[in-house]
Formats: sequence, C-alpha cells, structure tokens
Amino acid sequence: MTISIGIISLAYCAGCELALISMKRFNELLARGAIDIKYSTLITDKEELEKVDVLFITGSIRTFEDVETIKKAYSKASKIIAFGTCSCYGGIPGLANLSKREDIIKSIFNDITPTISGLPELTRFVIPLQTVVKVDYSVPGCPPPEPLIEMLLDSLISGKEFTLPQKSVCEECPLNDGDKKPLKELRRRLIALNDIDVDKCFMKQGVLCMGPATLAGCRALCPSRGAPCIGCMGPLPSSRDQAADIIDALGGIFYTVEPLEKILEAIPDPVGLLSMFTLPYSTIPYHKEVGVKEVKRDGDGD
Amino acid sequence: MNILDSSTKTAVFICHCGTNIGGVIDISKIIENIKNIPSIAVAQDHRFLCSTDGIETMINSIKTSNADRVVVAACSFRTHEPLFQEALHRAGLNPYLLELVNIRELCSWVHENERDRATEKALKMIRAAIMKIQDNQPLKRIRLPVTPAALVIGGGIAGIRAALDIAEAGFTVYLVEKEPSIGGNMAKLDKTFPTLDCSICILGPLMNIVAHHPNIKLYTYSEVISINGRVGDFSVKILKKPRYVREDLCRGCLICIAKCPSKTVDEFNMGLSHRKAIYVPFPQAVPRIPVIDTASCLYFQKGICRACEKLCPANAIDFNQKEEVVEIKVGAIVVATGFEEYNISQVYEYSYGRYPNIVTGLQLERLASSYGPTEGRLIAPGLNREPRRIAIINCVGSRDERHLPYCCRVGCMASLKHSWYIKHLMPEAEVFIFADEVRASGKGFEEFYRRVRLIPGVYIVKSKASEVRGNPDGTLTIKAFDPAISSEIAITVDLVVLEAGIVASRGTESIKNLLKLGALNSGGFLIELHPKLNPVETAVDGVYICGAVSGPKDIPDTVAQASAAASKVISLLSRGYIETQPYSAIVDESRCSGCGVCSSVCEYSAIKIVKKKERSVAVVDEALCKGCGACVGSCPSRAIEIANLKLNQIDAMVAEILR
Amino acid sequence: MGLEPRVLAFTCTYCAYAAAEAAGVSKLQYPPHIYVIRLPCSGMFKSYYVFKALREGFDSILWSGCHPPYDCHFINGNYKARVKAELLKAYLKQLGFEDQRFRLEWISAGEPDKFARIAKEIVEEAIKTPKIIFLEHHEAVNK
Amino acid sequence: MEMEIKPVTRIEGHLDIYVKIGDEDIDVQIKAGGFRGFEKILIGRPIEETPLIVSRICGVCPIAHYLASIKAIETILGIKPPEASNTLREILELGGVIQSHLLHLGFLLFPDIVNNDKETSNIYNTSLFKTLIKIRSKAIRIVEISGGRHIHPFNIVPGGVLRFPSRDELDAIEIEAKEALKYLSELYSKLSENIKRFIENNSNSIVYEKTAVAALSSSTNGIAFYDGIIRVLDNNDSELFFHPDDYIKFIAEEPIRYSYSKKPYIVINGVKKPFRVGPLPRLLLSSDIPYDISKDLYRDFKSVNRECSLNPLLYNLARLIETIYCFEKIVDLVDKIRRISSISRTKVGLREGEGVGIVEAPRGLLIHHLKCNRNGIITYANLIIPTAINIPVMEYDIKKIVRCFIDKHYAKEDIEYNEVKKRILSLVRSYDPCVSCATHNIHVIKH
Repeated sequence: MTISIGIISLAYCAGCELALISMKRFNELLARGAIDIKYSTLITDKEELEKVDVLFITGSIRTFEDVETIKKAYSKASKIIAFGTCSCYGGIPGLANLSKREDIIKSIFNDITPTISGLPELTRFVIPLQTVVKVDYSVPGCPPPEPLIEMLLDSLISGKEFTLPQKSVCEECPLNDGDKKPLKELRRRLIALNDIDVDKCFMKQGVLCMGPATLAGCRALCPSRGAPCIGCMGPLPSSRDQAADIIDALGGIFYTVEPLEKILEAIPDPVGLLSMFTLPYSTIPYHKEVGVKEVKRDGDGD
Repeated sequence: MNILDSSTKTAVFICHCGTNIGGVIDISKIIENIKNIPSIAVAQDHRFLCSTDGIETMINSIKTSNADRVVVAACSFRTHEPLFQEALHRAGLNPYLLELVNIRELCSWVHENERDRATEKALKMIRAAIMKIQDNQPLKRIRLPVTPAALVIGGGIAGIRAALDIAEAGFTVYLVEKEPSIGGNMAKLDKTFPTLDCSICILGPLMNIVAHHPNIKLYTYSEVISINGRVGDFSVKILKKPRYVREDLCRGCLICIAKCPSKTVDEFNMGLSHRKAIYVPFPQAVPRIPVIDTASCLYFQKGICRACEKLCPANAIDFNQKEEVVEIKVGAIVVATGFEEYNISQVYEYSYGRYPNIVTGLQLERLASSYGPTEGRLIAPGLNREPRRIAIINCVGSRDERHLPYCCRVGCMASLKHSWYIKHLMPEAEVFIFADEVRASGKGFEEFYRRVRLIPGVYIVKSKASEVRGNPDGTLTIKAFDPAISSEIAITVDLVVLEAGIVASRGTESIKNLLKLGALNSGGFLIELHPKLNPVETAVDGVYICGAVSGPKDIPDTVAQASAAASKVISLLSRGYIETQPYSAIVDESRCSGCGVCSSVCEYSAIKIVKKKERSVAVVDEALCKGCGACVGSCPSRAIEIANLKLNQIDAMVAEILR
Repeated sequence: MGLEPRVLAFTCTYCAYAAAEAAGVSKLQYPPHIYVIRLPCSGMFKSYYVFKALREGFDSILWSGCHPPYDCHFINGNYKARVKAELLKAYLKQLGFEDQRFRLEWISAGEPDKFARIAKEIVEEAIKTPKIIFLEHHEAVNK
Repeated sequence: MEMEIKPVTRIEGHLDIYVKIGDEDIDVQIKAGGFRGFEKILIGRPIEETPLIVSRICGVCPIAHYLASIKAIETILGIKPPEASNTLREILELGGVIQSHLLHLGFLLFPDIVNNDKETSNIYNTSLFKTLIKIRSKAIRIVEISGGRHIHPFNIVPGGVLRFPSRDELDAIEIEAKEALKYLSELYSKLSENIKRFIENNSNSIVYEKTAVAALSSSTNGIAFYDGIIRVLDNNDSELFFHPDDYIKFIAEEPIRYSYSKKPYIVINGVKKPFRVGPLPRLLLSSDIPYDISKDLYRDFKSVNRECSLNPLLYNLARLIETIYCFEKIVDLVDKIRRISSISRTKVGLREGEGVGIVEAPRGLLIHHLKCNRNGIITYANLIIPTAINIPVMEYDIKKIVRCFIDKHYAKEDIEYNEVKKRILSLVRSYDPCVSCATHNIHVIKH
C-alpha cells in the first residue's frame, strides 16, 4: 500500500520539511514505495496540489496568501497534519505578535511607504494553523524531533491513531533527579554561562530551563546534550501557556530572590523567553495594541 | 462541568440572618433565579439557618429531596462551617460536599446601600458556588497512630517543666541538653524578680526530679542531629558527646576535679573565674558527673598526667570514649532551646570587653551568687575590691534599630533586682540606673519597682546613656542627657552593669533548620502558629515551642508556656492517633512528569518523587500535607491539585461570575 | 450585562480573606464589583488564573496574601506569590497591558480597612480604564 | 508575451518568476513568497537568545545564521572564544555546508542528474540516491556531535561552546568524514559526469553576464567559511579586500522599483554593482586547496573554467567539489582540535555595543549586523542574505536566456514556452536559492 503525501508550507523556514526528509526511516519508506510524495515544492516538480492521503502543513499563517493556500489545500487531503511548532503554536515568527503589522512593515521598509500593490497583505497577527482549522494530528517541535516523527510515520503506515506525549521534558530528561531545590540563585542565561555545569539540572543551577513547562517527545534533546530547554515543543496538553506554567515553577523554586528586581535581570524579556515559540497560541496571544478592542466606559453601570 | 445536563442534585439554603442579609439582599429573587437551574433539587431560605430549627429544616430538605451536595449561603466558614458540616453528616452526606458562601461579610454588610447590585452580586456568588460544588468529592480524614513518647530539646526551666509535665502524664520523654548539666540560664541566676526567691533553691529540686524520673531519659552533653518523619511518628538522632567519664560507674565524689592540675576559663561563671579541665559546671549540676574538656586536659593535649584516672576510686575515667549516636522514635517534639545574651561588644559606645569593670547582667548574677566566682561577695573584677558607685545601663542592644528592635522584657526588672543585690550586699553603695523608661507590667512588678525606688542611694536617671568611657584610675564615666535638667550629665563609677538584650540561643538555628520551622530575622526567635490563639504550636504539626525560644520571657511566662506545650503534647499522645485534614494535594499521575518542582516547593516535605513503573511521579504524604496549595501554584504540568479546590472548579467559578 | 466593570480578587484564607470578612464585620463599604475567591494561601498563585480571568472578561485581578516576612500561615507562600507576580506583571506589561489590570497586595487579617480601600481603588481604576475585548484567531484575517 | 512560473519547484521556499517580453526590452521579476519579519522580531530580545532565534530564519542553513550572529555578539561583548571552540564551530559550519549541498544534490537537483531509465522508475530507490543520502547522514552526524542538533543547533554560545565533544565523539567525526570521503571518491566520476552532462544539456551557448563575485577569503587566499576577510573580484578583474566590520562601506542595500525588498549591491569605486556569491565564486576566488582529493578536482575545475565568464550552472559542480573539500577539512580540523586544550568557554559579561558577524553560508556571504544596549537587549538588527544578493543577478541571467531564445527564433511568438521554462528552472535551481532566508523579511513582488 502506498500513502500519498503532500507538504505545503506557509510562513516557515523549511526545517520541518527537512527534518522529515532527513529521516532514515522516511527515506527507506520512499525507496520502498510505501510513501509517495505527491506534492512538495522542495523536492517535486508538481505545481498544483492534487488529492493526497496525508497533507503536512508547515509554518504559521502570516499573510492572506497563506490563508488562500490553506483554503485551496484543505479539502484535498483525508488527513491534515499541523507539522512543526509554527503550524501548531505559531513558532518564533509568532513573536511578531508583539508588534502591529503596520509597525512591522514600517520597520522593514525603512519608513518608505509602500505604494505598489500586490504585496500579500499581512494578517492582523500570526495565527497557528490549529487554532483556525481542524487538524487531525499536530506534531510540534522546532523542528519536530525524530522520535515523534517516527511515531507519526508508524501511525500513518499502520493506520493507528497518533497521540502526543502527555508529560513534560523533565520526564525524559536524564538531568532530572526529581529535585529542583536551587543550588544557585536565578541568573540570566548569558551570565550563568560563566559557571554552568552542563551535566546538571539547569534549573537547580539557577538557569531558566523551559523543560518543566514543555511537552515531552524530544527525549530531552537539548538538556541531554548540554543546553537548557527553550520550549520548542510547546505547552503540555493541559495548558495553552508555557509562560504561565514556567512562571509558576520559577516562583516556587526561586522565591527567595532579593531584591525583587533581580528576577527581571535574570529574565529580561519575559514574553520572548517564556513564550518564545507559543505566543500566538497562548491565552493572551498578542500585544494589546495588536488584537484587543478597547471600549470606553460611560462610568460604572449595570 | 455543565450543570444543564448534570446528574447531580444540589440543595441550596439561603440564610436571612435576621435582617443582616435579608435586609439588603432580595433573597426571594435569588431563589426564583436558581430554581431554574436543572441540577437544583431544592432551594430554600430561612430566617436563621444556624438555629436548631434551621438545621432541622436543612436536614429534612436534604433527605426528602435526595440532594447529594449542599450550598449554604450565609456567613463565615470560620464560625459556621463545622455546624453545617455536622448537619450534612446527620443528613447522611459527606460533610465535604458542602459549600458555604459568605453573602453576609462579603456582600450584604459591605454593600448596604446598594440593594439591587448587592442582590446581583450575591446571586453570582451563589451560582458560582453551585458550579464549583458540582466537582466536589466526598473526603475522608485519615487516622494515623501516634508514638507515645516525646522529645524535649533544651534542659532549661522550660524544657524541665515540659518534660516533667509530659512524664507525669505517663509518657516517655527524651530530654536533650547540649551542656553537661541541665538547668540552663535559670541556674546562673542568684535570685528571681520580683519575689527575690533563691533561683537554684527552686530550680534544684526540679532538676533532681527530672534526673530520677522513671519516664524521663536524660541526654546531657548531647545534641539532636537529625529529625525525620511527621507528627505522631518522628525519628530523631541524638549525638552523645563523650564525657570521658563513665556515667554508669561515676559516684560523683569529684576527687578527680580536686586533683586535676589544669585550669581554664569557666563558661558557667561567664568567664569571671577558672575551672579545671575535668569539671562539673556548678555544684548542683544534674547529672553530678564530671566532663573532661579535651581542649585543656593535659592528657589530650600533651599525653601526660592522667591524674584523674589514677585517683578515681570508681575507675570511671575512660579516655577512649567515643561519640555515640542514639536513634529514638517520638510522636511529638517540644523545642525549648531558650535564650542567650546578645553579643554586646557590638554596642560599641558602651565599651563592653574593653574594660574589666564592665559586666553584663548575667555576669552580675554570677558575682552575686553564693556559688559564683566570688562566693557571693560583690567584687569588681578590675578593682579587686567592692565597688562604691555602680551604674546600671538598661536596653543595651535592645529597642535599638541598629541591633535588636524589640524589648528584652526582663531588663528593667533585672536592673531593679540588681540594684537590690548591690544595696543588700553593700548598703553604703550608690546605684545609678540609666533607663529612659522602666517597664513594670507583670504581676508584682510595679510593687517591686516602688520598693527599690524607695531604697536610699538608688537613683534612676530617665535617659539612655550615650557613652561609657574608662578613666586611667580604673573608674568609668557614663555620659547621658538628663531630661530632668535638660543637660548633659557625666557620672563616674567603679562598676558598670549592662542589661544586655536577649536573642535565641545559638543552638536554635540548627533545630529550626532540622524541623523547617520559621524564625524571625532579628533575634532568631521561632515563630508560633498564631501569636494569639496558638502561641506554643508551630507551622509543623506535632512540634511545639515554649519559653524564651519564641521570644523574650520571664520565668513565670516561660513555665506557663512549658506547661501549655506539655498539655498539647499530652493531648496528642493520649489520643493515640492523628486525623489529617482532608484538603490535601492530589497528584494526577497521568500528568505528573516527576520534575520535582512540587517537592522542592513543599515546606512540609510532604511530597516525594518516587519511581513507579519506570516513571518518576510525585507522591503526597497526606499526613504531612497542610493543603496550602504551594505545589498547586507551582506545578508546571497542572498535575497536582487540592481536593475540592481543583483548577476546573476555580475555572467554573470564574466563568459563572462572568456569565 | 451584569455589574461592570468586574474585578476578581484572590485571597488567602488566613490574612486577606480574613481581612475581607473583617471589613464586613466593621461594615466598611466598598463597590460591589469585586468578587472574592478564597484560596488556602497566596502561594497557590497560578499565573494561569490571571491570564484566563483577563482573557475571559475581568477588568482587573487582585491577588492578595499575608505580609512578608512572617505573616504567612504556610511559612513563605507569600514570597512564592511575590516572585510569580513580579514576572507576570513584567509579562503583561510587555504585552501592553496597564499595571492596574493586575495587582498584588499584602493585607493582614488586622487590616480590614486596607481591604476595603484597595477594593474601592481597584474598582475606581477599572471604571477609568477602557473595557477590553480580545479578537479571536479567526478574526485576524478580517481586513 | 508574458510568462509565469509559479511556483518554482525543487528549490527551498516559495519563489515565482514573471517574464514579460516587450517590444523593446525584457522584464524579469522574481517574487519570493512568505513573510515573517525577523528583523522586527529580534528587537527587544536578549542577545544570548539571538542565535537561537535567527537560526529559525532558515531550516536549510540554520548553522550559518547561528554562527554569524554568535560572531556578531562576540564582537559586541568583546570576547574571544577559546581556539578549540572556534575549531569546533568551523567543523559545525562545514558540516552544515555539506548537508545543504547534499540536500541540493540528493533531492533538489537529483531528478536532473539521475539516469532513472536505467534503474527503476522510483528515483528514490536508485543506488545513487541511497549513497548520497548515506553521505548526507554522515554530515548530519558530524553536525549533531558538534552542534547538538542538525536543524537549529544549540551547542554554540557566546564565548565558546556549551559541551565539548568527548574523545570518542571526535573520533566519530573523523570516522564519518573519512567514510564519506571514501564513498564520494567512488561516486565522483559518475556523479560529476552526470552533472556535466546536465550542464551541457542546459547551457546551449548562452553567454552570461560577467559580474563581480565576492567571498570570504583566508589569509592565504584560500577558501574560508568561518573566518576571514572579504575578497571581491570585479567584472573588470580588479580586486578588492575589506574587513567584515567595514561591510557597511562596501555593501549597500537599496529599494527597487518593483519590490519592497532591499537588494544588496557591492560598491566599487562609488559604483553600485550587483554581485554573485556562493560556491562558484568561492572556488573561483580561491588560490588553491591544500587537500589531497579536492586539490586535483579543484585544479581540474579551475583549468577548464579559468575565465570568470560564469556559467551559473557550474554552481552545481562547484558544490560537489566543495563537499569533498569540506569533508577533507573536517578531518584536518579534528586532527587540530585534538592537539589543543579543550577549554569550552571564556568569561562573558554584558556591555553595550555593535557588532558584525560574517560567515560563508552554503549559498554565499551572510552578514549579521547587531546592536544592543547595556542590558544586552537587541536594539538593531540588519541581516544580509546570500540568496537576496544573488536574486538581481538571477534576473539578469534569466533575461539573457530569454534574449538568447529571441535571437534564435527572431519572432518572440515562436519561442517554445516549455523549453524556455526548462532553461530558466535549471538556471534558478543552480543557484540553490534559499527563499526562507531571503524572505526572513523581504518581499519581492510583481507590479
């Protein structure tokens, strides 16, 4: 049996697609003919998407062209997969939700007001695919980690349901010994580089590690290879806010911070650090000016 | 949970509380509204729900409507929750299926002039509670056995009193004292204010009873080094330091002391005299078994002498004794580690430590004591004669933002007592007390104050001394501003007594850390559970504090607290079991990642990360859990919740208020 | 509909909630727009509650607990809340939300007047601040 | 006549080409789709997070972005990483170049260079494909050891590296590289033949415009990927060198009529000129290669293509030679790294400043220019991307192709659409444009 797949991409970096085609398993399936890539502008010559069994959508929604792409593609697949963190949660491009689209354009075009039409207009803010269309599976990760893709391929081949892990990176992390009592005060990652031991739990050393608030599935790739987790797998299934979850953990662990300003020295960019990959998916997904309507009150009324 | 298709049946009772609630809130309107909620089995109001009639009505309605959970909108849970819980129990429901909404203190009383809005708010509050209670679970208190024994840490008057009280009730008591003898600070006092009892005369008998009490196991010259477990079941490790004198053989003849050739500074006499390398701290010491101080013993330092060993008639000297660790199990712990004088050499302007004729209050006690360095004759240490003019300075280090912000509570009375000592021993002497005020608020204190004030030659300067300076002839000059004459005065004296501030004893901190107790920054005193209502309990169940370890106290207060702590211990031990409060944290193992944030956050060590089927998960010891929710607030996986205050219950309330 | 604006107050059982009840006993009047939820301790602070309450329509959120350093019934729950609140405030500020939308206050059981004063202040502030309505994701494609 | 290629397939990202053949002139416009706005996103981020963020500009060449920003940051902070960590970074960079080149050879270009009629209808079941994938997996392994992960690595930090590879891991790098070289030597003649045939079949006799070329250059005028100065060869064969920090004097960006994007130009003697970057300029600018296998291939290549007439299709061959060179250099570097002490990091501290980081990305010169305030927060970011540099040249080249066909057929109506399209596609693919990179912010659009 051959499964036909298509890969379409919105605002993306191609890393997810590359992660997929760099998989040994995927190449074996290709060679065996178990998978047939029907559409991918990266590796096939097809200019139009035809009907496929499985459609991988990578990247987040940033322009109206992206919206059109989804509209065209959505009905052509029997299974839709939001592939990669951008598609699932907005990803790093989602940090653009801190600025109004007008300001983004202005900053990039050096204050030259665009006069020529044809530019695909930006959406008001970055939208993760799975918040606006129903997807069958979402496979987060920046890029999706190999074990997770492996599971996805298994499920596609066998027809069994694909389920995401339920727990956090700490569960898979070899550095987690079930103890988060800090040995050092919370410091900025850069400063901590001066004395960090990359083979010990980063949280305990006073270094922000997003592991406790980040979905497992990567086998704790970064911490197990010496780097604190930056949260690319997005929140746990029970949550939309990695930031909320990690703030809670930090407060519990580093409650002795004195003076209090030190906490902001350690985390100088709360949104950028704590919602690096998931701002558009979180409960408050944008800067107030980007997506909040303000209604003036007449006073206090019933 | 959607109450529209709920299978639960909720009974709602709203109390008018006379006109307290009913006078502001339109209760009938609320009843009309909530009756439309499908899950409501019955919605009733009552003029006084807490009356006998109200309770009976409630029980009947619950039974007849087959309701399986109850919302009561009335007053404070603090005063009325037990009453309504009991009503549920009598109606055959688990008492934790009750939600009490306070529409009195939080609504009708604070919005008296806005009836419509108050009614709307009350309605929302009640509806939110109805939503919340849908997810309430029946809870059960757990009973756990209690080891019928207690540990008392500290052998001063507080520890002695507490140990005796508990032992008298028939329970085993382990009394641990770090010094070679029990007795503590009280043993150093000559007399006690305001009655002027001889201190050792009233303490000595108690010490002896402790030593021979069948229920008391005494560990002197010992320290507590580890404490684990929870209320009812603590395991404690005690380190026994070697005395080099066998307790089982020594008969207390003290020949060894007489023959010992080596001398060193006497700590018990506050450095005012010398003792031998083998010693008992004071004549009335309990136990009356000497200790060899290895730092000054010739054998330990130079390998020679062994005079004591040769001369001991009981062959009790054993230079090979080693440290010993004893492990005991107890159900409750009393911490009575007491106080010590503040290090007043830091109060630089009073020159303590720079001139021999400046002593602290406790040093004066030793000088005045019949078993002190001068055998009761008041000799100024630097003069070798009796002083003629003496100054006493109060509040040294106390009530001073630079040192200790609080009042030592005993200095004023001690200064009066010390004046009395001086005048009693040397009727011709002149005494100047420098005190900006004299606080005499205890029983018999004011009377004592009057008595001392009437002694000729005792002068009270109502001012804080600003400086003490030494003169070449060995005398000392005190400067102060005298408000009576609006001028600076200078008085030259032979001896200065500094009434030093009081801090928790040096050993307190390690005990605090072992037990995870709270302590104040200044003074290091341990924090009680509630300053008014739970003065001898601590935040850790089964651990009690008494005496000066929780703050400066005089002897009567200390003894009263000791008995209070003992009675708490006795009621715990004699009941034989503990009941845990049921609002403990619950771990959802399907969500828990074993990251360990909760176990690190828990101040009560109630959470441990354990391996279950190859996966690490948090496990809560319900007996230790206080239900504070710190773990809930910190869990990044939202895997730990407090029973009947789950995240979705709070969500449901939030959503209902906004509806 | 309903009382506008709306303020949500999370209180700890031993201090802030006790103060709220004591305010009632003393009949200290404050506007009815404030709803009180009782938690065992301010250390149960979950940032999620604040995000959720803001998103769902509360105009301001008050988080209150016992005074540091020693008042907390559970040793140091207030310290834990304090650090979380500091981070959360910075987070919300970065997202452009006004400071008054989230407040952390220490109110001891002996300060019913403080509870009433803060309740009044926070409602008055909320009345002055515009009501906010969040755009849903699908609305981002409306030109 | 108008012609539209939408989308250009077998390249990285969304690219559309519009050709309008007028009576007088030919208008070519390349439209790059996608939009993310990284230069805005970077503002306000802590500098130490910048490498992790910029790496997400591109999944094909994350390493180049990652290292360019690391270098910029280290300039800002005034720190010099230990020698061992610099060497490890170079290994990482080379590994990244290899995996990108082999992605192009093994997937993007592959259908053009495989003789599938001989073997099977499934090109992914050919032994050539399988071998290329095997070699690529070795490069990926090297990147994983040195960078932590092959897409979006994380092991490099300002001041050094987080975790230094163990002895065993260094051995593994060497083994992988040596094995890859073995496979590549076996494969080379067949593969280069196929590529040459493809170049011949698609070049016809089009003479492409000679443009300036630029690349990083080592102190011995050799190929430099991680560290060097910029060497420019003008179309009149005059040479120009400048230091990366001075890029702003020599590389200008300006807006163009039909696009919102800024397109980079090189400024030589006050004249703005489009220029080429990438594997071909790198080889052409290099004086020699010191390694056994690639030296011969390089000399061979140079002797045939001495002139800088620059048939862009030669990029494909240059890529293959470079791949071999990179593996050889990795072996060399592993040997070097073993001989120096493996200190992971130097001390870092915050300070205000400005820094430029330049590396050779697989597709050519990549420039990251960052400024930060005294709290170490980014206040300014300017990124110049190789694909963006090449796009204006690609437009010239496409014009040439169309012009050539017009010249051949005299009447533009006679031009065979599919034939032109095929030529254009082979040309564009030869540049291996990385549109994700190019569109980290820019938008090239039609009128």
